[in-house]
Amino acid sequence: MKKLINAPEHVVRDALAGMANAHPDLITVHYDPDIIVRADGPVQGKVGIISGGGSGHEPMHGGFVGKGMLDAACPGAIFTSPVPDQMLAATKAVDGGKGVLHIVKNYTGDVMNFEMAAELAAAEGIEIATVITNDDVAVKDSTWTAGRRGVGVTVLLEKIVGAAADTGADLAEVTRIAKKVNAQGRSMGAALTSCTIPHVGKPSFELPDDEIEIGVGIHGEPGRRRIKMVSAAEITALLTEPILEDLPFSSGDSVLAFVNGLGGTPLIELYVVYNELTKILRDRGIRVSRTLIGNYITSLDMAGCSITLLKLDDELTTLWDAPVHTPALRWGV
Amino acid sequence: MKKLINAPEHVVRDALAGMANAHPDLITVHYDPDIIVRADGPVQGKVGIISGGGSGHEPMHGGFVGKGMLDAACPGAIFTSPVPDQMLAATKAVDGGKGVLHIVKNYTGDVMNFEMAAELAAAEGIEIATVITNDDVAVKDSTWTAGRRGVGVTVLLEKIVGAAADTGADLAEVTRIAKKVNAQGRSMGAALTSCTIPHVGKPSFELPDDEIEIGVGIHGEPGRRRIKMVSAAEITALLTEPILEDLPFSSGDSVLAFVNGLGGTPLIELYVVYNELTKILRDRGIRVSRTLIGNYITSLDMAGCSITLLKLDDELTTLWDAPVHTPALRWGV
Amino acid sequence: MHITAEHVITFIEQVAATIKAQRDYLTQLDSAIGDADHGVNLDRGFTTVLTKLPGVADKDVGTILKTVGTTLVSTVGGASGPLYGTAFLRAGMAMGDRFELGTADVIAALEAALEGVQSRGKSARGEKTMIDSIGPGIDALKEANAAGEDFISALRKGVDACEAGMRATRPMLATKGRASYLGDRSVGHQDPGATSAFLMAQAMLGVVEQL
Amino acid sequence: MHITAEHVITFIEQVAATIKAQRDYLTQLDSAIGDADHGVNLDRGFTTVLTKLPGVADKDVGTILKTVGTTLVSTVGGASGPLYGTAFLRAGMAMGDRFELGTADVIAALEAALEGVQSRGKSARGEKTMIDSIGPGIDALKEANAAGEDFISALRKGVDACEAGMRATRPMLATKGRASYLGDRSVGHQDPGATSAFLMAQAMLGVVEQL
Ligand SMILES: Nc1ncnc2c1ncn2[C@@H]1O[C@H](COP(=O)(O)OP(=O)(O)O)[C@@H](O)[C@H]1O
Ligand SMILES: Nc1ncnc2c1ncn2[C@@H]1O[C@H](COP(=O)(O)OP(=O)(O)O)[C@@H](O)[C@H]1O
Ligand SMILES: [Mg+2]
Ligand SMILES: [Mg+2]
Ligand SMILES: [Mg+2]
Ligand SMILES: [Mg+2]
Repeated sequence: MKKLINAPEHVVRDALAGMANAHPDLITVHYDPDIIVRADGPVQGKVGIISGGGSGHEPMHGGFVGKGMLDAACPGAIFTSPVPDQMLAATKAVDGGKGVLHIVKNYTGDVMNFEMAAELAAAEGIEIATVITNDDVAVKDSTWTAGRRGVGVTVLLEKIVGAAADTGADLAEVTRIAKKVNAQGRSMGAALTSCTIPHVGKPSFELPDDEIEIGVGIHGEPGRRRIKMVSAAEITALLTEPILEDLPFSSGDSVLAFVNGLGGTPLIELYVVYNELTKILRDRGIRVSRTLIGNYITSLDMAGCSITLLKLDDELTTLWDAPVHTPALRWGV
Repeated sequence: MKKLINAPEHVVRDALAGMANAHPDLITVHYDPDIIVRADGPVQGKVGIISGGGSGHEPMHGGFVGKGMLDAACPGAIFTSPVPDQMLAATKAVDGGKGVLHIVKNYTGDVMNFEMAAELAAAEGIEIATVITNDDVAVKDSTWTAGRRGVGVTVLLEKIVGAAADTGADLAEVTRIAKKVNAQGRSMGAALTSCTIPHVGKPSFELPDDEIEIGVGIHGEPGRRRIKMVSAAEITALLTEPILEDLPFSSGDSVLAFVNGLGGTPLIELYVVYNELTKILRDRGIRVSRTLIGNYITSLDMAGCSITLLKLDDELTTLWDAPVHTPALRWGV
Repeated sequence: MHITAEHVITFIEQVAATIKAQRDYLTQLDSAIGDADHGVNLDRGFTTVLTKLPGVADKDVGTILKTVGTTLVSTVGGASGPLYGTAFLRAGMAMGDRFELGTADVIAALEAALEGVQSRGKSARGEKTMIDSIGPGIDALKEANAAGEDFISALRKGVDACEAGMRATRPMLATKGRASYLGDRSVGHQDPGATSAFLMAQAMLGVVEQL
Repeated sequence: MHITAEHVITFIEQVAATIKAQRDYLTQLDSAIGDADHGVNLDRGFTTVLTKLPGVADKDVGTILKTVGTTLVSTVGGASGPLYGTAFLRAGMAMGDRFELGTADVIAALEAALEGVQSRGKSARGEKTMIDSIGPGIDALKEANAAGEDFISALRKGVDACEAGMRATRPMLATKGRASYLGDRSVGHQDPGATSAFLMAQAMLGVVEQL
């Protein structure tokens, strides 16, 4: 394993310190418990928005803290849900008197840790709402399992909900919009290589030189099936078709198309995938009205990509277009 | 080799088509010869700014075409300088009557191809100035060799010079600023892995599991020396010290610190490196007043990073802060 | 047979030592069907727990176990943090301010722990989780106890059942936790949480055997 | 000995075929001290050149060579595009509207080509480039010709000198082109451009030997 790190046990703290040094105008990092909060927060009279999860998915979530997106993020150990102390501290740090929304990706650990934090925050008199993202169509959904994972939609949701909170909407309204984004978005990913977790020191799974994992998660979890390497066109189709069928998306729909790199794949390949995606969507009569292409929700050094489609309407489009100023996403300001 | 591509010979065109589909508001792609031009260009009464080089360094240069940066980019084959036809077409496409600046990275091929294009453009009556970036301190400079390579400074220069052109400055003034940026910036990179060029299909050089290349270029060229893998702190020092000594940068200087990922390295590691960089600079009394951290000038899927420091003064700071709106860099708008 | 607060501290120390020793093994199990962090997570938690033990050395069993629980909640993260944290918390709450535990107390503490895991995890037996090791273990312990066996031999049966339960997770299809994302591909791998639960049961037996 | 425009076309076709056959070898040489594209670059160029040849099949040698040159400039890119492009352009300019070439013409064309490379590349012998193969080749050809040898045997000496020059690039320290960035580490590797130049010389000999 070769990584630009000092030691596996220091990587999260070192990167947090780097972020704090790099973006003092946007964020402040607190330690013990570790949280990244908006430098100019809490914003009085605005619903606070927090999220969190294991580290290793950068820029998510810390890179999305700032104006128009998250008020705070809770970084766990690599690929490990943060602990309730972090979410409680973040909740208190961002509370502007209008309640706090917890954005939680649907993983058992994340759900339980946020749940405990919400119980503690509620006990301290802070109004909490929770939205769970579960957009990964690679996982079969059912009420008797852990359900789908939260992946790419989380990024889009954080942006849109951050904008909604900026409009002065109350907690119920912000929560409604959050649930709507989750309901209208679907994702799926493919890995060309495994990632290597620093403290493990070797790839999380072995993938032969001519095979890829379809339906991979963002934690180095193996996917649902392994296939022989195929072209970008074929991979894009394998990811897009389950997405389209699941919602379903249909002719005349307007979408935000998000091609996300998993950390080890260069941008040139993401544009190749995006090009294939536009062909598929064009054939189905689906219009791409907004795009996001790049590494936003990653899996350490994993090579591969995920595709997320979010059905847009005027409300979501306006909120997507609203100004945002964070380390990783910025426009309109 | 596993890549998200359809065929080695189609990757540049497919990615161009992807870019065209993704950013129709910002750029237009023309084929034969292949160029990426600003959607709203040419801007009359503004010096035109073009650059170009081999593909495989995305987002550079195509991702920097737009308001406040490049008016056009010429993408060559992977790691191969574009041909004069492209630079000539780009020059004509962006000519707003105030002349055109060619930003050329110092590689023999790029220099010669741009030179031929400039001769042809001049013959057609377009005023051309050329600035050559050569900021890579890993290469010994001398008048009897090809000299230093142009690397990270190119990105910063394109941004700053784009802003200068937006002020209405004439070609001589824009060229002066371009030369100043090049003169005040220095870079150096390290690779943890080789990259794999699509048409070659195997890594450009072999790097054992416990060794890294110091002073690597952005074309999969091996570096100046190979060392055993060391910590992020040590790698950062090995890259930063030659940079600091070369200009030299000294106590009291204000700099733009640019930590660049080479394509296969995740953001979390770049922040670890940035954190080490801030320690070194603090010890030397050098103040970081602006930062850029991410994948901006890459080497396909190479893992590693480069560090660029640019000495700032008020003029360059103001130009850096000016609005920019391109696929890969955006602020103030 | 009386288990004192001191024995409980020794038990926790033994668990911490076992988890550290088996850290990589647990993480390796988790890399097959999870995200390769279970051993690291628990080791981080129990290493912190060790630093908290001196502060409760003279306290009742309830306080000791609750301290372990809150420390795990605050340091482990992931799924196992809230689950084992809740388990120790609930066991501690069940033990109140006792300084010595009899067999019935130990069984009550374990039942409270299991209940805590089930309600926190919204899970039941047969879903390929730690419950599949803890549940059968408690059953066997209770059964042997009800049949009049002494505590050590009853506990041995409990630990054996834990181990059998752990092995029985191999052919299971996961429906809870991260392994559930794998669907059919979760079959054939032993659950990491069921394994760490068995290791804890073994540590308990080790302490009791020294009594 | 007379070389016709048709022979020149055959020569270009042979070069294109050789470059295609040696594409991966050239690229491999370039990966050691460059950026692994020399073979691909030239192959892209000469493949396009082949499509242009029918259009100049009945033209004079100057037109043919200039077409080759501009096509290479417009399709090869990198360092070798402008260099080989300029070489063929200058050779073509030197040949004007001739339909047949004598020995002196061939020598003049080659000298013009070399001069073109040197002025475009701002380079001289001993810098580990294609010039180290082309230069000695022309020298040997001229020397043998001045000594009264017939064209074929003079050309053979020229090609041998090209090859020797190509091999002589191995121990050289590169000071021009991409290999110069390697400093000392460029030593011990054969220059890709010197190799492609030798391949072209060999192709020329092959055509002449068929006359
Ligand atoms: N809902 C649940 N109920 C009971 N145990 C669970 C549940 N979800 C997960 N587990 C247990 O947690 C273990 C994984 O713990 P760990 O790897 O630390 O957390 P994570 O899955 O968040 O990475 C699993 O092996 C399983 O035994
Ligand atoms: N200044 C120069 N003068 C003459 N030949 C040169 C010069 N620079 C490079 N070359 C030749 O070009 C060859 C490399 O060509 P190629 O790989 O196609 O271009 P690039 O180096 O741009 O990738 C070198 O092997 C060398 O022979
Ligand atoms: Mg985990
Ligand atoms: Mg090249
Ligand atoms: Mg785990
Ligand atoms: Mg080359």
